[in-house]
Amino acid sequence: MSFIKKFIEQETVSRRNFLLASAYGISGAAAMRMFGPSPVQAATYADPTIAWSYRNRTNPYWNEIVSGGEAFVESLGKQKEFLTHLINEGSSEKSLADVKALLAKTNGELALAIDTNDAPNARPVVEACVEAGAYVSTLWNKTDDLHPWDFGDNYVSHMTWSDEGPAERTARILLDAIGGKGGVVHLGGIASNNPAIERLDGLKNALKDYPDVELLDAQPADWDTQKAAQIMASFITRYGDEITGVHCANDTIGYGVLEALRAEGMDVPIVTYDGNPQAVDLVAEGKILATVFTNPHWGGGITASLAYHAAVGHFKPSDEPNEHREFYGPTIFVTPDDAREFKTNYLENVPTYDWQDFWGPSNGQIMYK
Amino acid sequence: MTDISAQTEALGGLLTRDRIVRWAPVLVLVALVLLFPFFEFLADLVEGKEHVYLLDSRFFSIRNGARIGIAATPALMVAVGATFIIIMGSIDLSMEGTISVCAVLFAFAFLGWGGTLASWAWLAIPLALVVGALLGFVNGMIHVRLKIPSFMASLAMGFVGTGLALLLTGGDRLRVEDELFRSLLTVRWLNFPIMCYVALAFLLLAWFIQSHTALGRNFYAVGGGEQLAQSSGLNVARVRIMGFTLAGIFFAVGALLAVGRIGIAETATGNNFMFVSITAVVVGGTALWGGIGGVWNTLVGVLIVNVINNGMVVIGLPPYVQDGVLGTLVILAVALSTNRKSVTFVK
Amino acid sequence: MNLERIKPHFPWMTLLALVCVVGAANPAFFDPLGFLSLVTDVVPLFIMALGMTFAIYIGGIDLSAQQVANMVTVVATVYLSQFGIGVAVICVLAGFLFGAMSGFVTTRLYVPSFVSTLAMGFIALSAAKYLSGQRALSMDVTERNTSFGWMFDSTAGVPHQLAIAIALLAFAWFLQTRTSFGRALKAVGSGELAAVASGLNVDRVKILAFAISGAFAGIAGLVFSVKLSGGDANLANGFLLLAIVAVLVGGTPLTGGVGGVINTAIGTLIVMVIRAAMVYLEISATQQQMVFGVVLIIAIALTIDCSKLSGVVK
Amino acid sequence: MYALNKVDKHFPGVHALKAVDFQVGRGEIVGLVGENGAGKSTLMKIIYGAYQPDGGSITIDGTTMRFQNPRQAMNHGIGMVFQEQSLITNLTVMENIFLGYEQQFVKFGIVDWRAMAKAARHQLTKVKLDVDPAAVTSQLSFAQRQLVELAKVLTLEERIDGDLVILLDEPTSVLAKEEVELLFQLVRDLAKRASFIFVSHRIDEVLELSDRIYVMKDGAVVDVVTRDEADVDDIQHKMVGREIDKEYYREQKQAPYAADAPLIRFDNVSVDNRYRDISFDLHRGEVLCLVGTEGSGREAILRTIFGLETPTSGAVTIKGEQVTRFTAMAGVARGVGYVPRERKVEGIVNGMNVFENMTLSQLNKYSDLGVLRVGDEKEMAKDWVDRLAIKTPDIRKDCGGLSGGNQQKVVLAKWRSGGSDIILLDHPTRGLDIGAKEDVYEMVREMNDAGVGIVLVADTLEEAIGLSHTIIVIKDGEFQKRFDGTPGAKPSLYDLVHHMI
Repeated sequence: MSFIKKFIEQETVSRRNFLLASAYGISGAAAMRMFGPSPVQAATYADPTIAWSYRNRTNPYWNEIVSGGEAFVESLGKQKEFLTHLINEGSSEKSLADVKALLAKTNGELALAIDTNDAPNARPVVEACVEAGAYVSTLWNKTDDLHPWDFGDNYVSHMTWSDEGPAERTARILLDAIGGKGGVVHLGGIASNNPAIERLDGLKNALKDYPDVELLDAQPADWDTQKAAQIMASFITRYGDEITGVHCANDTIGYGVLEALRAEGMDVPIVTYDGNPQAVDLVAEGKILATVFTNPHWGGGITASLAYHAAVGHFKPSDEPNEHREFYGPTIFVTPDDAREFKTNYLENVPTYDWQDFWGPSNGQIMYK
Repeated sequence: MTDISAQTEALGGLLTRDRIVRWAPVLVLVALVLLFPFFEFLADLVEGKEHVYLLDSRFFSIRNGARIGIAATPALMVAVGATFIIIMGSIDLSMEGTISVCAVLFAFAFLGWGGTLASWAWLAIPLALVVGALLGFVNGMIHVRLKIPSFMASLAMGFVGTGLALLLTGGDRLRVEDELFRSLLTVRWLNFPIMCYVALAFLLLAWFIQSHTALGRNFYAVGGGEQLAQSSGLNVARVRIMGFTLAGIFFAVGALLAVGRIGIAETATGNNFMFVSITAVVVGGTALWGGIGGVWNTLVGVLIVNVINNGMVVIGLPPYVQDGVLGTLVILAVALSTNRKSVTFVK
Repeated sequence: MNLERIKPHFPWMTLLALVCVVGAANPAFFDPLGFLSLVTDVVPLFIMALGMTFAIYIGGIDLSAQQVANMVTVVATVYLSQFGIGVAVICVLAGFLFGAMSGFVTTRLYVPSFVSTLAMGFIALSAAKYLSGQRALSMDVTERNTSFGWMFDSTAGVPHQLAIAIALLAFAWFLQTRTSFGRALKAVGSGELAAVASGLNVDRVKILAFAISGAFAGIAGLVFSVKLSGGDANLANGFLLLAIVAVLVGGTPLTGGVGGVINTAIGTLIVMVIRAAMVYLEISATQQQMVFGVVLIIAIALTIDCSKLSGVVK
Repeated sequence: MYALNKVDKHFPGVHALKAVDFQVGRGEIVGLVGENGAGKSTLMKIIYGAYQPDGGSITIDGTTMRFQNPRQAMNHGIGMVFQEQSLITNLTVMENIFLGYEQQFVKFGIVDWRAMAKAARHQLTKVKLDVDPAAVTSQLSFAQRQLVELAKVLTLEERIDGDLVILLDEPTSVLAKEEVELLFQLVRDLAKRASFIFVSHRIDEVLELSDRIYVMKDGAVVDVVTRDEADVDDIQHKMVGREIDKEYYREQKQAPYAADAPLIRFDNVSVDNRYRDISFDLHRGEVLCLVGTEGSGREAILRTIFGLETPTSGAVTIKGEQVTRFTAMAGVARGVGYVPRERKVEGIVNGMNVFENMTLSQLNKYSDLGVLRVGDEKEMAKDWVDRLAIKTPDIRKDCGGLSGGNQQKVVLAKWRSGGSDIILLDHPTRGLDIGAKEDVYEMVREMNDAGVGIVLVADTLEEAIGLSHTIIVIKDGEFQKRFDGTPGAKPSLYDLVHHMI
């Protein structure tokens, strides 16, 4: 019976709202919204909807992000179902449309954590949230000219990872392992994705110090295991034994590369990125030389937490310094030496984070080139 | 007295137009197989390396043949399934969902029942095939009973399948590490991994169904003239549903090989199979309007697509032009293998 | 009650029913401003579906639309600073050209549109990757606002994006019903042989239909690119299947000659409502796609007018 | 043995069969004649199970039957020999013969092709056809396909223990004279085993073959005659319900054509594999009829004039200008109008309404810069609906829903309203009822009077003779003879047939 009761309650509330709206005049309401982004006096909400918008559930990375978001929601004493999920399936259009629908549904009483799927999509998402009075924190994708501090309180924060440095470091591990000579190939993500570009740049930076190593080839494998396996097979045909090391843009690509090598009975050192559990196991087994853990669990939780706490008024984003609005996330290297220890500490026993320690584990303000 | 029996059209000489068109896909394949080594040859010539054409080619080697084989087998099975549907003049776009569901359920069962082929877990393989058949059956029922054109019915079923796989896994990936199962990829006979032979066996089975069973021939009847077949007493609705069911089974085989290839079952296992398999079927010379073609055409088509994909990387084509080259070659291959005299119009 | 008479009205009745169901479950859905915003956001998808209608109306399909839109987002972003608002002309022309090429390949090389447009899409994708240097590009905000800022204003409560969509719908409707080209389209869609025997230049009509589809895909890409203030070779991913679904659900079957652009408008709204319903009805993340598929099957079963499907259902 | 008792069938708006009684005795060959639209095809469909009657009953040896589909009818020994189009051309001969009944050759799921070929050869011997059962049907001639159709139905012989009833639907339409005789001999031989129902519009053939003849008109059986008492004129009279005479073809209105005003000149024109070295002239006001059997090249000549076929040699001159570009568009622009045989597929666009169909060939004339003047279109359409007495409730009515005769009038209105003065008529009266046919003949004369030249491929030889000023007989793509068709000096049926075959 309870849902009927809930329905009746909702019905009365919305009718009241509706009557109010009509009394006020719809154009008036529209005008109010248009005056929207006033940096000084953003309204806060007692119990905003908390939502995470991400690409899909087929990649373990996003599952980790979601688990962090859910852990955060549970830390508020709510069921984890309280977290609303928006999945964009790799479509910027759906990402934006879903956010708009949720804004309309919640009437702006929303704390949104989002990866906008593609950098250009960040601006319209943020603008829509700001206009509706919702609070948004972004992760990974945004264009360089979009900054939280230009939007007052509603665009709370942006977190990303500087992948160039860590990717350079894994590259060095790889290049050292092959004795500083030979040839490496790189299998990248979707070519236009920022992380894909940075991770390749990291490899290129490292190569400058290794004149005897040649970058034989770099092709996009679109973060896809099966595609990675096929491209690696073609690489083997083309370069054969010239390949002495493989640099992968993420773990899922690494799996495909490993399988392609396995099919040939070849044993070539590889390094990956992301630190997914499966990859960490492979590192422990010595099949992958190194991966980089970006702690998506924490990232997922803290992004939602920032949006939420700003929305309920626990802190005022515009009072915070810029390094608290745009910052790098943490990176932890996983190598065969510490893989088991790492796994125990981070994956098997997920640490209980203090979701109000927003910037503790972060890595400094984002620098633009 | 006229001799009616003598009126049968003569088949003509060796190189009739019909014959050329029929063999066009094979010619394209051969041309491609000779073309890519030629680029290698040119590249080495420019660099001043010694290179005997074909003999020194890295592309034209048995090892690379095996690599193309590995890449092609799952797609081949999916395309073979789709071939039956296309011969009927319908289309099936549900493969991505079906593959994902089969792969995921297979992995769940396999891991749950022992995790190695040497235990009861082998039952997961027939289970996957049954699941594929079931999904195909539902697809066929929706198409036939609700009278929804197969394009739409199967497209929507594809969404349902992917959604179901997601619901089952919650987004997790399942690793199938059993050495015995993975011997599909790792053990080689005569330079080719076992999965190639499995695919070959199923290809022969498909050929057998196509040419030696009533059902297989009925696909051609439905594709050649549905209403005529109906009035000859053929239960067209049943043939259609059986066709989609059969396609589902082959999608399931494709799913098993895809899992065997990378050792991972996930919602994304089915990704990218739809357009590749349909393209391969058409490139092989099976007409989208039905009645013409068969599984050998599909083999050629799948090989063409995979040879192009492999060859482009091998000769070092820049990544950004690869899609365009693939598109151009596909148009070329289909244009060559279409008998313009037999087609009144194309949409 | 005559079923035959009501059948053509099923698409909008389905839409209405869906709206009522979602609204009943969550009355916030009826908020006019929220609804307006939902409709506005579906505009780029709608424009692509509008173009797709022409390809499907003649019994073909245009699978290149998404890649053409991808390419146009790049073109728009790259050339905005050089040509200002004039870049719109380039975008539409680029789309038109690609569509025309698809049409040419289909009619003159006898490659079925399913394959020809897919292949042309690959070529467009290559062009997009090449032009963008395989990076995500962003527009200069001032330039974007000078040239296209008006697109995001609204007049008397009507967002200009929506106005564009309505204008394009009106244009497409005019094209379909009031021009000799539209008449020829209908003839080609419902009886190609008779069209040939009436001396129509059927090939040209088909090429034009694909070209228009391409041009609309270009406009969709442009609007989306301006909306997102940037472009890259994957930006419009996810449009294609939804655009096709929007056309089909609206009641324009793949057999051609039936339905039309108004149906597509309804179909797009149906897609929009189903999608929004996921949010409004709080369907859990892992169930959404499956629910979408099931609702889609029901919606298609309801909207499809079997009596108009000539002969057998393939 | 087989009987229909007071069978009724209604379709929306049509009472297609009115209490039809119909009997077939064992070993009997029964003829069924009637004009198109008389209800023959509905009756046949009821017999072979494609339709179910609304009233009355079907009995076999006194037992009442009800067939839901053709397959059930087949299981009771009722088979249908369709016209040649009903074989699936991408299948082999044997597959076509056993389509839907492959199960007998299947062991453990495997089709035993050898057994099927053997069985198929057995069936083919019955019809005295010696072709490879494994040959693909598309390689067969039309006559061969017709015999394969018969062989297919004769498989019932083995399958069914009881009596067989075999329907032959216009089996002779694609056959040459000798082939027809061969077929008739076959049927007579087979009558020992099966009863036949022979449907044809060629009354002479029906008379030759049948023991009894049912004559249908307007959905009812108007007469049953035995062969002995049958008389062609009498049957024709009953079928049509009125005298067929010279007035039928409007011979009295046939005016001499303008011999000094040539519209088309064919000068040794050939199209590979279609026809060779054809020459003729068409003048204003002339009806020129091309006579020949199916596949003799008649249609290809029409299509060349219209622009759908390009000659491989020779010169085509239309209105004094030699044609170089052979496209339908160019043809229409030259004032050529084509009334195709496949009216529902090529003539009208099913799904478009009356006025849309009428202006389809002349959209430029009814548009400014591509924008249609719908008002003008409707006005023109209304005008022509009145002039040709087209029976349609509304010019917005879907053409697919009109009767055959009215569809044909719409097609004619399309060309005449566009000012075409060369009209190509390909079987213009096929499938029309008698009144509609007369309307078409009337229109032919009207067009002649207006100076229009007509090239005709007629539905029947009588029609060809009755309508033409000039008749050209073609056989196997080659010119045979030219006849003058001035009233009073018209050639006889025999003259034509002699040169046709």
